[in-house]
Amino acid sequence: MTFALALEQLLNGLQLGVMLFLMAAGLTLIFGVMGLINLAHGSLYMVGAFACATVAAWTGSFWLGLFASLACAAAAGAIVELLVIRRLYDRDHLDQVLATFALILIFSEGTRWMFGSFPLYLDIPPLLQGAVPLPGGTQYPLYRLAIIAAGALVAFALYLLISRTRLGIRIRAGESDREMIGALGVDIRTLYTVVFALGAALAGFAGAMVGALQSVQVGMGEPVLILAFVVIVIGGIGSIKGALLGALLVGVVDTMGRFLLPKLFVLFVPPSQAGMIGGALASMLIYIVMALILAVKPRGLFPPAHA
Amino acid sequence: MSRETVVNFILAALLLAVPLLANAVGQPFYITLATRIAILALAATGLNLALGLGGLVSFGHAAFFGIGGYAAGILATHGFSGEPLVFGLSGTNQMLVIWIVAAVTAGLAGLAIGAISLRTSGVYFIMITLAFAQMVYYFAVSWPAYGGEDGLSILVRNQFPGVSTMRPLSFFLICYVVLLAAIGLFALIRASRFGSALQAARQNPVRVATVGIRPFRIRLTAFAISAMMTALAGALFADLNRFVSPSMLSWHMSGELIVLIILGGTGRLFGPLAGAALYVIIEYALGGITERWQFFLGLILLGVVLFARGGLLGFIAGKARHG
Amino acid sequence: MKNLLSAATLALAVGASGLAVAEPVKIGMITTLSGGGAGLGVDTRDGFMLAIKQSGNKDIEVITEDDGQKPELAVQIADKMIQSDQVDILTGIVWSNLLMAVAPSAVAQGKFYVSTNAAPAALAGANCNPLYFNAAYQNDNLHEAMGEYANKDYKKLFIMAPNYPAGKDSLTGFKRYFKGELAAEVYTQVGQTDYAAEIAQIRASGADGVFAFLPGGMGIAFMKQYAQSGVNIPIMGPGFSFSQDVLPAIGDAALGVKASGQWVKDLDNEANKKFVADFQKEYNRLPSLYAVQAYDAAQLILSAAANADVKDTEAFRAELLKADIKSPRGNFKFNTNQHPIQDIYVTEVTKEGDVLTNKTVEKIFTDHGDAYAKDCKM
Amino acid sequence: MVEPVLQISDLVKSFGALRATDGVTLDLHPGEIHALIGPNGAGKSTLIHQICGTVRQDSGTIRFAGQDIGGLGVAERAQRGLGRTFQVSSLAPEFSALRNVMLAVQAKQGSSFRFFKPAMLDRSLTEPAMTVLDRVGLAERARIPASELSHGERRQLEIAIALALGSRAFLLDEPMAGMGPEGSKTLTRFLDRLRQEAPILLVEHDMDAVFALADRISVLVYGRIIATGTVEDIRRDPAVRSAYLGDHD
Repeated sequence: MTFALALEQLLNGLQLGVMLFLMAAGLTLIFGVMGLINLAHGSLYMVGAFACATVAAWTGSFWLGLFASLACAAAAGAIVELLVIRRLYDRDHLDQVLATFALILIFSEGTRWMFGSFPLYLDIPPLLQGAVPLPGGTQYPLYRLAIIAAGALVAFALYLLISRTRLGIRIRAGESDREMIGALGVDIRTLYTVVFALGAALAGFAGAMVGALQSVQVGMGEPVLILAFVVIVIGGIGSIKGALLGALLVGVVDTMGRFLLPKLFVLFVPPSQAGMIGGALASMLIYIVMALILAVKPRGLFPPAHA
Repeated sequence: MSRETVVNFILAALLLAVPLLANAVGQPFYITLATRIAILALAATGLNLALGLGGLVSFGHAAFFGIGGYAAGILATHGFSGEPLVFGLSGTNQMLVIWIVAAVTAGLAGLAIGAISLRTSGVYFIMITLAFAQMVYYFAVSWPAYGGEDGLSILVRNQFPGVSTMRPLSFFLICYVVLLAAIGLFALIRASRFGSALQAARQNPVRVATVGIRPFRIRLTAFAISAMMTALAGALFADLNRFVSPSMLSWHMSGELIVLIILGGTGRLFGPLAGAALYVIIEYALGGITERWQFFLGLILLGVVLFARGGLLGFIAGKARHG
Repeated sequence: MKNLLSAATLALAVGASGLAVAEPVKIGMITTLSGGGAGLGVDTRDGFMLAIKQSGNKDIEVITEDDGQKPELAVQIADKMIQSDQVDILTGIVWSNLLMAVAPSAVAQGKFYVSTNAAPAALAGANCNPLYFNAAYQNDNLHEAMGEYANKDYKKLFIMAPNYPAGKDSLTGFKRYFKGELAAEVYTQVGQTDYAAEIAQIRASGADGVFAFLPGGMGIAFMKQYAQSGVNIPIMGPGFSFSQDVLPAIGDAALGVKASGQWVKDLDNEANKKFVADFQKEYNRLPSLYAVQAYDAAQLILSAAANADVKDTEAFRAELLKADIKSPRGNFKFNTNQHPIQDIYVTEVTKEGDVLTNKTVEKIFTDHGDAYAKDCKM
Repeated sequence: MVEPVLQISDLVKSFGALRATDGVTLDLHPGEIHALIGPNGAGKSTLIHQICGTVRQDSGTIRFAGQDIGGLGVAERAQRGLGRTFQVSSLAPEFSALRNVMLAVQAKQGSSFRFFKPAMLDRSLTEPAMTVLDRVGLAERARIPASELSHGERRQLEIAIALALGSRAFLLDEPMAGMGPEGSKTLTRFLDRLRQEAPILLVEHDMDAVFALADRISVLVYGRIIATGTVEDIRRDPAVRSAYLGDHD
């Protein structure tokens, strides 16, 4: 294994981690402030991707599409919050799981109704096409670097939002004491809608970014959703910092596992067997990591103090 | 007799009457549909023990359902081919043996998964059970020996002493009796000392510890029993379809099992049966009308969660009573 | 390879259309019309129904149901179709795992199964069945063709497929014909959407070509990411990775990719020209491989129904075996295991105006059967 | 001198910079009611939590019936006979009063792993439970779900549960809270008799009840015991008057 390959894989892990963070940040924020477990977060990711692909196809501009993905996902989030989610805050997790499971069915089949069964096309904008040289003599796709940068930017913006703004103060207040914040005269219903829409927008943004890299199709949100849940559970539900570190951990572990495990097994069994066993183990790896972490720290790595 | 008892009795009688009638008029498909209802109700009754009585929202019971299915599939395959399984033991096509193997395997898996998962609570518990089920799922998908993603066909349905299992009605009756036995067991456990402790641990875990009952052990035991019952359903499901695949292990399956319970009414004796019947009928009826049936299923589920919290039985039989 | 039936294919080449049929035939089509794989099922259904419609045959009844790509649902529908609707023939399943759940028990109950796509090795060899026909190919065929093709220009290949039975069959089929060196043999996760880790390995592998079997969304994701990676090693794969249903979503990244197929849109025969034109007219899009396979399956059933009563299993089977159809694929006949013997082509993705499609490069196999027929004793 | 049932020495517990329990030493003798009083925020809850095991002390020892229980969990302490009642929560709110007490009886018998015999038909559970309910005056309300009992009845149920557990000492956390004057009087009479069963560590705000019942009183202020003594001692103690009674009366 060369330095160049290791560096490339590390970047791949980072990039996956950053994407997961965009999903996980919204999930964990919504849980932290409203105490809601939202399985339909993956559907908002899908909404973002479809909005971006559709608008990009109409206008020919990825950037307009990206803007549309933020707007549509936030709007979809706000509507869902107003119609359904706000009735769930004082319910137990079981009801929340069920209702948002139902939302997945509605979103998926509804999207198929509107867009048909075939995947949509969404290309990387010309500005970010191609690859750039890396130290070690290899190349790396510019778009993936852009994703890493965008993710870092969002993380920083979230940090500023929460630590420096009025909205952030209210969010923090909501996290530590839900009754208190109402007493402070904050319109809690509006705050919840705003937080939910913010989380939705982050998911939609992630969906659009990834849509250009993968295929825009119904059901694309579900694998990401489960990974995002793994991330926030590892990080400690409700903690943005936990979500960031959890996302990077999952991204790097998953990428490195897929890359290194088959190589490891080559030492013991023939190559085609090693590929299969290594591949099988790699696909289970993050779940194993999660189980190990929870066995030792049942509330994740960075459990919020109040919960 | 309370109203709920009457409703329960009617449900049980209907589930028996429909296949008998279908058999009489030569519509065997409705027997298959009723068998499916019975098996799903059995799986959900298993989950109901953990979820309804114990308050343990397991989002990973598909793991046990699938383990039961694979136990049946693998044993039957070896029974058919004559190749020894492990340690020189051979496969079998006897349902009774398969059931025991399925239940014991799932019970052990339940103990292992429960021992780690029950250290957590709330959302963490939901998610860690999901993670364990995903682990089993990916293992099944990528393990080549038993078909991987393609699954495993059981060419001939397994045998039950003195019964021709290939006859739809006979197989239905087996499932029906097993379901009633499981519901009976559920009722016994609910009323027993163990059931008292389990339900109290759901209602007030901290307080239960202060009287000297350790919730962890109670819950772990309940989780394992629950896993065994669900695995039994998995084994029957494999025999119904004469086929096992990783889709039995997918997180959608876990979600569906929870859906069945909520649809019927959480923690109720016949909730899983009511839920399974409703679910299968919705799936069949809507599926016949539109390809978009999942959309409408979603709307119905949402409606039940938001506006009809007691589920079907809550709607018909009123508020749940506790002893 | 035994060509017992070559004589049969020379029998009167009567088109199915317009022939009056004495006995009604009830066909149950189970295919995927919802969920992620619905595109393939929609093409299957549309191709099949095009042939039925063209035949004008009023005695053929087709019941279509959606399996949602779930094996247990497919089984339930099959039970219903057999027990309740009393169909004579089942068809339409796209995926091997669903087929394995349905076909063995359907034929055990005395029903015909004519596969429009899925063709697992398990049903082609020792477990072949007189009532099971495959109108598409055998799973290994297209991979074998690429293995043969790769022998010409490539010395060292990087090969990859998802970690499931069809993926393993794929690489096995490829290796059966490819004589060069393997840089690596990689199994990816089923449903995987990010291939950065694999692309990095390809870059570092020193291979001079890549063979990838990644159907559906997996292929779309891989190709788009590969195009951005700056790696310039040529890609090849079996036809379904670059079929008409996924090409629009991959976009220009697919241009120039070599693939294999037993059918190409530009094949120069009358049946094909008519089929492509009719399909486009009817559905306003280009047909895919799946549409052709289903179209031929319907033609096969129509041709047999024209000359035999479906209740007379032996006679109907004999008529099916004649494969008395004009396939858009050109030559088509059945092998001893009732899987096709057909020509296989290498294709290249090109652009016609704004539309991406495949064009023929060369015929790589003539009258190609499969490796499992010799194990089939019927 | 008779050995104390419960003996707490030099107990310390800090939360960050805050010393919630600051070297508390306290004991409980057989047959006595020892009241623990103090203003809000004095650290009474934290102390109770440490005694029953939900919070682990930083240092110091807790001895119960001659054994060090400072390292045991909640359930083990309860099994050894440390009976605690709660301010608000019921054991199993959905269950009837009877089944709540039966749960305590079965816990005492250490036999929760019986799966088949219906508990309601098990006379080894129902009879002791009914006896206890009768003693606390709840026999007629035995079939009512705990969540539907009145405030005072729930308190009686809590005591019934502690009795059923065969507790060798009671830890009563504000039993009078939320009771009307009539209820308070009834309960006071009941507690007066209860001390013969086992000694009581009583945390209470209702001073009338405390002065009527307590054999000894300890006053907790800012995590420290500032005085311990008889009712008369405490009434007279100047430190107590200024620190506590001063701002109460």
